[in-house]
Amino acid sequence: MGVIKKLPIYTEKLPGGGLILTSLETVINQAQAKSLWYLLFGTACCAIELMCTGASRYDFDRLGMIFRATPRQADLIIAAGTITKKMAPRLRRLYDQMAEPRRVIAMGGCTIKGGPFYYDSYSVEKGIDHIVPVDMYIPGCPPRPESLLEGCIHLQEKIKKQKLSDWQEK
Amino acid sequence: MAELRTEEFTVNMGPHHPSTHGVCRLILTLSGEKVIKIVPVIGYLHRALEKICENRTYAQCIPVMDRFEYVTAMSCEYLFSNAAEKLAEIEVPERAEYLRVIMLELNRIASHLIFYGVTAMDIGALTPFLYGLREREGIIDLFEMTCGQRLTYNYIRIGGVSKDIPPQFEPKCRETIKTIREKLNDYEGLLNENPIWLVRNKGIGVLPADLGIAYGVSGPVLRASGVKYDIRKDDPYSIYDRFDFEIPTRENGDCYDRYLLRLDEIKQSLNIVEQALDALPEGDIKAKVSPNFKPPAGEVYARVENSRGELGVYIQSDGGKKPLRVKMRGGSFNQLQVLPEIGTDCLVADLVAIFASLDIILPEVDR
Amino acid sequence: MTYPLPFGELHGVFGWLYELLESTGLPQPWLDVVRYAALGALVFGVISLLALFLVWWERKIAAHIQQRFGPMRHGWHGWYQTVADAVKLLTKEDILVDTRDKFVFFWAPVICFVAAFLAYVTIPFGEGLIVADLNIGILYIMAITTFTIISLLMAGWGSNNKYALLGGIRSAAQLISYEIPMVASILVVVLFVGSMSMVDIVEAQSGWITNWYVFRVPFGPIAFITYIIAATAEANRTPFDIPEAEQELVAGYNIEYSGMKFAMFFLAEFANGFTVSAIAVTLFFGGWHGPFLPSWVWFLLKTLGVVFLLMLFRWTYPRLRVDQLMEFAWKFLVPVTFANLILAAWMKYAGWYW
Amino acid sequence: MKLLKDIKNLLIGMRITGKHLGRHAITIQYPEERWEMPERSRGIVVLLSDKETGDLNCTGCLLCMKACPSAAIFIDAPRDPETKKRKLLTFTVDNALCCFCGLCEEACNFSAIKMATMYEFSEPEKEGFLWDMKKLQEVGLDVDYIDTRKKKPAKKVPKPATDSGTATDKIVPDTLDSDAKQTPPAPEPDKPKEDGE
Amino acid sequence: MTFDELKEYISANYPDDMTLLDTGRCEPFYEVKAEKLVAVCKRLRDDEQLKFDYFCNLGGVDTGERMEAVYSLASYSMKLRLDLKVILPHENAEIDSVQEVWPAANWYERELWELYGVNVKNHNNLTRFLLPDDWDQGFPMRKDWDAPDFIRMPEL
Repeated sequence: MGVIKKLPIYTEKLPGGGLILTSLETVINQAQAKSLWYLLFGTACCAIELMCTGASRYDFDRLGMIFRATPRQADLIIAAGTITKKMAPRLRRLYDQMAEPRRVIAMGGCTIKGGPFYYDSYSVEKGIDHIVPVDMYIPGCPPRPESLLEGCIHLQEKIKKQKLSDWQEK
Repeated sequence: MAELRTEEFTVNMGPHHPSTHGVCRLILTLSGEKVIKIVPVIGYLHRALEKICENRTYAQCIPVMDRFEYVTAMSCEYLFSNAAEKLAEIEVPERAEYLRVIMLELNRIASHLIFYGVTAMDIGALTPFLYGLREREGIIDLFEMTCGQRLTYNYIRIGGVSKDIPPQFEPKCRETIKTIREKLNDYEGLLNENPIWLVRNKGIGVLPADLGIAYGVSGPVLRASGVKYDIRKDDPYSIYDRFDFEIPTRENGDCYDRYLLRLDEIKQSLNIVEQALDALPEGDIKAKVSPNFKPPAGEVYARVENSRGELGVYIQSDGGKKPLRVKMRGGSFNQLQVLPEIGTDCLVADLVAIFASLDIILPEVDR
Repeated sequence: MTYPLPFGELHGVFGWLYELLESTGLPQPWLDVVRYAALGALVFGVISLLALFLVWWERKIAAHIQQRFGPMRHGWHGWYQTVADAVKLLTKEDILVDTRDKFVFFWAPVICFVAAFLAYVTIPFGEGLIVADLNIGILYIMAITTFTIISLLMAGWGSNNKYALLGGIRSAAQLISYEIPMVASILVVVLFVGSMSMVDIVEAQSGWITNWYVFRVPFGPIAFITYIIAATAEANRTPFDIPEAEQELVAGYNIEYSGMKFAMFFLAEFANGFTVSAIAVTLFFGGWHGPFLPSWVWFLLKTLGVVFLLMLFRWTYPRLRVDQLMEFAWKFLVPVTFANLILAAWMKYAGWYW
Repeated sequence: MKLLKDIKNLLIGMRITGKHLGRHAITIQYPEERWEMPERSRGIVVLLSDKETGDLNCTGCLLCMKACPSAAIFIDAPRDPETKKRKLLTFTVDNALCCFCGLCEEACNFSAIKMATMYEFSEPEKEGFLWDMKKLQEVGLDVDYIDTRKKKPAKKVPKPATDSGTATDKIVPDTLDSDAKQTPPAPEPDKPKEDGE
Repeated sequence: MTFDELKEYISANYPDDMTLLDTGRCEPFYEVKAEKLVAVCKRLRDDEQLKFDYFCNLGGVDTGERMEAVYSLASYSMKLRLDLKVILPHENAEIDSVQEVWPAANWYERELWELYGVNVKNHNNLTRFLLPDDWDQGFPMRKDWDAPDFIRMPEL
């Protein structure tokens, strides 16, 4: 990403650089939105629905999303299932191992706020947003596969709107 | 010439690893590819369900129990309801019992279909995984039609079931049974006799019967070792004594037998569902249970046979509207305990096969 | 001599371009440089597009085997899905692990990529459509594809990751073992043709379909089957994909690679798949020969047919274990291929063949 | 012979996958095609409104709040010291806590709360899941439901008391939607009369 | 053997070791003294008539005043069920490990130690496994346990 980071600075100095930058932005955003490879990361109930979404009935591949087992090659963590206090550092580590640009979908109530384990549980992390930055929250316990697909499409829309210049700060 | 030095090295398998079915961590000591020592580390999914149950009323415990073993959530619900009914001595209407059996068995099939897919995927065949989940969708549709959720049903309640089945349930259920029967041929054709599948599974991870007994292993894993022990027959609960079904057993206790046994169980479960559908009586679906359900003080340990062995719950009540203590017991807990015994001295690839064939899911272990 | 580079049926186009180049009046050495650079770029472009197409095709085939659609939302049946993937991988951060072996880590994907693409130099895509018709063409390919082993081993070592190391070692063991039956099966064909030149091999199969080596019973089909098994292993595809076995080693040798470096491995893997299929077509299925259609179309069709066969393997079978893989190679494939080779040699000597 | 058998079995596997290749996919192409949700499907929680008046059915009885196993429902409905009736001030559902068990729906005697068959509610911000009464009502406006509310009092109390029976159930919802900020306590007794007539 | 027969058999053969509790419903429930636990368990397992070779469950209970350890046993061959209860003091509770009788008890006892703070003697591997490795907040399953980030369900 090193080159890409500096690219906007150089291009803007060129004559017509703005135009190049805009089209470049479009291409990169489209590419990133349309090829979200997700990490095979599932902890609890939502993992089963994640599996179902990848299966024939709902088919993640349709959106260009395929699973990768290693975080280095993934663009997206779908945090499917409860994140406990013991698991939280691992999730952070997985996130740190991912290459920029990386995104996180919090799937299900547990990852948003603890869900049914918010009260009375001594070991559940109450929301993963204080472990990793989250781009999209999907409610449900577990969310239906359609909810997940809708969340992913929503995330794609969000990615398509991002600005190349935002990258420099990241 | 310098002497060659070999070194054992430690590999962390998990907590995030594609073949640990969730978040189990195995600390492996390897010599080359050979596994010399396995130390399972659990607790990555310890959600304190037991503590939560202690602070919920009995009716509220059931959605929590759903999360205990989400692959066969029906059996958890049944288990808790059964224990509470035993405590309060509630008679469950006939129709409700039949509906419960139908749901339990359908859920067992769904769980075994996941097993089929996941095991195949762990051994490297991706297509069976999708085939297994495809048929599972049919069962999930039935559940959704009946109780409105795909995974956490909250259907079986204390004293009966929450809703009667819709009229289109029965034809659809029979159709699903027919489809699964047909597709089982495909499943068997894909893997059963496939030479690669055979060499990967036959004779791998043999669990001798006495070792299984010592470690309290139950369910398909134990039956594959030749011990004919099934709570549905040996300690009958619900109305299982009214159905005509067999308990399949196998002798060798290796991965292949465990796999075959589960396919056999799918067939038996299909038979039970059909019998239950045929004999489904009319009547009430729920006994009268007051909203402020307060069982008398006492304690009970109830158990059911789910797709991973004995699922048990111990409830102690002090006469209040919340249980004093709920202790859950899942079959996977014991099966993970036995993994270091049968998984050592094999290759990493075998360990994956063994782990898959034990059909361990982590919420049962960690709770 | 017309043009130093044979372009077969595409002669007209390339001839015109070459004349255009000559008309600029550059001195001869410069002309050569420009020509070869252009040629290199052309091969590179074609192969990259081919690899991208193969990725897309594989995803579609896999999806339809599993009764789903595969990429669907991006373009007609998701045709630009893999292009998006490639662009995305280009723009991803390139993670450099601190504990890596700097030199090895950097060069592993490069070698893998280059080796995969160098192999295309001697593949006859059509009548006269070959970059260099070496007289040791097949030997050259065997030698070049061996670089892949080195690169995978380098990747495994350079990543300084235990899973990657296991993957690298596995790949080395596997590829070395399967090289032998592969060469032995190829030798059967070479024996009959009497030449290692790819063009000669194809020419020897001209005429009727019965002239294809795959139909020369008994040694032909056996050689083909052993070759396709060894080739599957050579291309690291299921049931022999143990170096990256997702369920065991997470991602094997490329576990630490991200972004462009991973894309290199990824494309090289598919390019390799195409290479072994192209060799199979050249050796056993009469190369570019076929009626009516242009020769390069025939070649592509046949090759994609073999690639399809490999895909069907991949999406049907489970994965073998590493020791079983070795056992299979040494205890079954090697004896069978050698017996077959001896049989073929004897038949050639006795003249019992057509 | 084992070799032949193995080859045969390998070919059987290929035949099965090859057979599926020709079949039509069973995929539902989500945003364009949709799975027809069964009527009982439990999606997001909504508050139901009266079909005629458009007011909330909720009486603020707190039953759903008590039934909720994850305490996702917060209701503020203090009793009016004069009329002894509950007055609904706030009704908030935290969809992040909700476990979609449907107990609230079953606990409700007034057809006021329902798990509608809607599921598309992803949000980029966590705060978006705290739904107040207005939002809950808005989402629940076109949700179809069977009104068990009006029959009940009729069954319980035969003829003469219909007036008061329906009134008790209806008074509160009527006053509710104005959200207590502007409703002075005075006009309250008038409204049920209108309804009663 | 029915449950009544089982009760008779036990009262005949284990008069001093086991006392029947009336809280148990459906299945026989006995109390065993902590110091006799291992011996009784061994006898139960080796008894030809009973053969309690299946260790189903072990759960700790904190009733507020005392600790209890509840053992659920079954027999694979004789189709029997039995529950044992050991009553322990609330503080500094100690119990013998039944690992040598049933190896399956290993993890259950670890859990008992980890969540309830009941010390298990003669246990070969009493280490933390359910809670995070750096857990320092005591024994969370106890009734009086509390922590800063522990939120109790609002009482209604």
